[in-house]
Amino acid sequence: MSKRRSDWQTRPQARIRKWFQQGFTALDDEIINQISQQTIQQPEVSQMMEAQREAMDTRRYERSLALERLERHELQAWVRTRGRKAIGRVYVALALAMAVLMIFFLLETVAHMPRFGDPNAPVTNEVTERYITRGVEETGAVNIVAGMILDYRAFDTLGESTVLFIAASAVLILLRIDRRKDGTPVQELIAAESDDRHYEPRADRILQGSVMVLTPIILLFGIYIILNGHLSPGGGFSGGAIISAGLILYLDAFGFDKAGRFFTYKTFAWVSFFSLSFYALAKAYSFYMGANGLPSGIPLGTPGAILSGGLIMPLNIAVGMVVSCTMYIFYALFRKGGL
Amino acid sequence: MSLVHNFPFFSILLCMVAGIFSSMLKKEAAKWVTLSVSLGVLVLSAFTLHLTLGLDDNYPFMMGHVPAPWGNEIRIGRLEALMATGVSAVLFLSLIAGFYHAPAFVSEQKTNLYCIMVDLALAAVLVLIYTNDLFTVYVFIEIMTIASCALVVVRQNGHTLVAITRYMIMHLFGSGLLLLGIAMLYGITGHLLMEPLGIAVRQLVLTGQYNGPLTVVIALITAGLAIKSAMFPFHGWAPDTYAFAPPLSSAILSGIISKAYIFVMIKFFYRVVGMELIISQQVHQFLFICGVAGMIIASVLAISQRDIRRMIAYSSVAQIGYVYMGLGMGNTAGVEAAVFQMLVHATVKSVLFLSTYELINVSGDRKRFRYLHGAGYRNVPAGIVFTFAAMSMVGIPFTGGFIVKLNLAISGMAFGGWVRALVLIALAMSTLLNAVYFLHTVVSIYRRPTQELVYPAVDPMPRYAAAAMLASLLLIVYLGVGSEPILQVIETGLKTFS
Amino acid sequence: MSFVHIILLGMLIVCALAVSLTRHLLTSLIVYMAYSLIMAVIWMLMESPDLAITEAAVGAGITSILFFVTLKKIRAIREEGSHEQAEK
Amino acid sequence: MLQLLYENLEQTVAVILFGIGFTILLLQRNLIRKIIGLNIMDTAIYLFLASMGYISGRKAPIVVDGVTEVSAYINPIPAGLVLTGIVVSVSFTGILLALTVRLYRRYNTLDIDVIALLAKGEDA
Repeated sequence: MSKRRSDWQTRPQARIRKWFQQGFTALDDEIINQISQQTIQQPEVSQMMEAQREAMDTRRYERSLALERLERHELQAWVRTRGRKAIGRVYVALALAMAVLMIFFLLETVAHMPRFGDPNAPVTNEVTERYITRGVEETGAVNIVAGMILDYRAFDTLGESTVLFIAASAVLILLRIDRRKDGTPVQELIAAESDDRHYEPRADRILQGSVMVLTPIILLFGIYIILNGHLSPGGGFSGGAIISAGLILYLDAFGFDKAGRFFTYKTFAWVSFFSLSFYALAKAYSFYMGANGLPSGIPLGTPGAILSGGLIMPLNIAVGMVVSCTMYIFYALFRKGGL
Repeated sequence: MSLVHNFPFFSILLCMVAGIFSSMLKKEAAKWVTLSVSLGVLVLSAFTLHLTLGLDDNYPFMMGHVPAPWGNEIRIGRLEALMATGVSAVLFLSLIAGFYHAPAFVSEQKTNLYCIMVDLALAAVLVLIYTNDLFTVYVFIEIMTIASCALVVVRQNGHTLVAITRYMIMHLFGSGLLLLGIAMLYGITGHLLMEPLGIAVRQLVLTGQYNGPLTVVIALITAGLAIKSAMFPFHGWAPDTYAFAPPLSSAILSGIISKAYIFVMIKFFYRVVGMELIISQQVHQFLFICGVAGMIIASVLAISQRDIRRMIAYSSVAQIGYVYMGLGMGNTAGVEAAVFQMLVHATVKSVLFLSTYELINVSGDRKRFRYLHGAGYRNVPAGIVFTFAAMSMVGIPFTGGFIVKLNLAISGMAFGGWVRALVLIALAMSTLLNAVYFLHTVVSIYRRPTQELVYPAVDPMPRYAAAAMLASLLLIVYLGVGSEPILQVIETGLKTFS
Repeated sequence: MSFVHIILLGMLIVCALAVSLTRHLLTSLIVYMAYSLIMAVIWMLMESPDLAITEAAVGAGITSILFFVTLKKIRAIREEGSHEQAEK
Repeated sequence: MLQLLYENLEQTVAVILFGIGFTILLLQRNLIRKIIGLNIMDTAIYLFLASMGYISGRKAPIVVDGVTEVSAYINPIPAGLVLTGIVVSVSFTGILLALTVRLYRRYNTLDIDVIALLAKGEDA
């Protein structure tokens, strides 16, 4: 640990040069050799069995066990022999042939598709006509795309927000490190945090100064795009992504301690919970009313004004919050497995 | 429109909202919510089934305030209601039988995340069963893919991680093909809803316009769905995923989720392109060949496995082969048998995975056959359930599997020549192979255990879990004895499909 | 179809090929980022500003950030291993 | 055929990109490159889909000055569909990268073949 820190502080140029020269190619080559060399030098397994669960989680142990078995099955020998290369070549040839064949068939199809930019193509039909000619009066949104995805085809968009939510949950399952019941962190979390501290940049005047200027502008721009989603290009998804980019920039410059003051795991959970349930319930209301032929009673406002479009603006805000929280938590989970 | 007409929509909404709420709940509460959601969906679907049995045709439900070619809609008929009822019943029983061993594979703080996945997977399955829009199909297939990935990966050992990486790569490739197909279909027709699409496609066939792209579209969408439902040559991801996932997840994945893809495919064939075009383009023969090959080759592979879970996973691939064989015959009787097989397989396979877990558990968590000796005595209910489920797989009379084989054979007899011969040979061979590996397993779980092996004492399975498994057993027997009304519902339901 | 349009489409193919042919992982990530930006410009030319904004923010922005943080994490794990070796 | 392909240049390029992405997906053993390949495949499909909606000489579907003529705007539907698709693909990228981190932490390599071999040696 200490060695790494001194390395970082004393010889940054050397580190950067090494990084540029070697890059990540080493990952590609001769990996088996590397791993086996590392594993031979691993410490004794029995010393690490303090708490059994944590020890089982330790990858060193798993890796050494795996390698022992590998040697026993002589798989490693097989890896080194030509068998793998021969199979690899056949596989490569087959895959290339398949890809070429597929491209050929698809190109053949493309040649018979409707012409690009043709105003009489089959896609220009009564559906498009109604969206364009009556979209503004039916949805109240000047941006027809926003009106289409949040009103005519809102069910897809509900599904899409659910995709984001479920993806965030899946990444939480994969990367979040569990706490103990009494709140004390497990060993893995401590390791991840110290690890993260090493790779987080030091307090950097230039970076922090520019972030202080940039973050508010980025956040404002994101909010502008969300709020104007029904009037101009953009909407919840792009605006949310921009906001999350601003948050990530702030996190990178100031670290988890400062960012944790306004954004914790609880913030994520509550914000995404509220916006998604608002979204689902609002849409459920309008679906129910629509399907049963009842008037929804939501005023559409004058098209073009900021307060128009019925439910579209609140929905855009909800989507924006879900997207920004999801993207931010992706980043935080990748860095240290939690907020 | 009465309140009951809204029930399918309510069931979808219930699952989605429960999934969102589960993110804020504690472990036990989330479990209870998931259980009650599956029960609620079961009740709602049963009411819908009752309603649709009284209607002559299916009815649309607008998802929004504009009608079909412009807005989104779901379409409810008796076949859809039957599938939804079956799926939610199977899920409910599996959850009761399988939830109690959740602590063994998912940590306490992640239990509510697991419940989110179950809820949203059910929501996606329901949407795929009911929906009438191809792009909605794509979006919810993606939800289902993510949900099943997370269901598997709650147990994070090397095997599940590798299996799920393979799973994701294959499934994303499948989604890519599916989306490309949908994009092309949109490009040549200008519609996304199934009814207008069907009309437009028939128009194209009549005028002879864009027929080349249409063939490619059918090929792309069929291939995408076939990859996702583990049809035989594309089954590469399936055995490892099913074998190494937690038992409850395997039950959900192989029992319920893989059926939704096939249901979408049947819907696509009937409602969008029409079965006549499928037959004239020879797509059904491809499915038929793949189904037959899968039935035999996957069974042979199952025999060669030493791990009981992998054996069951391979048998799952073989059973999907039955579905594709029925679908590939192209006549109504064949498709009917295929749909019935989907119901039977959902019930049997989920209970098979869960009872296998119990047998492994009483044998000291060892999966090889020689350690399983005597497991049927150590856990009596699981042994009985496993034996009966295996009998249904083989196709003993009075079980669902028998009716499936009978119907497949009858619909095969309608053909002459090589199709009839192939159907009969495939059924006979597959029955024989099934008998070989399932009887071998049943014999080995009732064999006297070897002396030197010591089996650790484990907590007995809770009573409610045993009761749920026995209830699934009753369902299997019901499918075998009282199959006539169900087959009738399927037959009349398929007529309203096109 | 304008000349710029054709050049951009050509560059897309070049970028896609470069992703798999470059030696360094970091390089291919940066090439992929360029690919996304070109895609955003193409969508702007195809009169779909909604898509252009989203692709620039999500495809070129967030996706690339996720890729970079993954690479950083992987480097962290790798260096941890090599330092343990050195300390022993 | 070449003339026809040139007229549909957008779609031609999309199909070629789809093939390239597919090849990267199959042939690259490095997990991160595989994920990039998937992303390329997805964006290729979106390009294909979006090119359906373009009509030469018309403007983006944002109503200006109350003009609601069909002949004034391009088709808004593909844009909406692609918007949905982009978000789906970024979710998948996140999950796959999380899987990659997990696998790397366990096996110290990004090569999927080596990982599969190492996993085979583990106890089931």
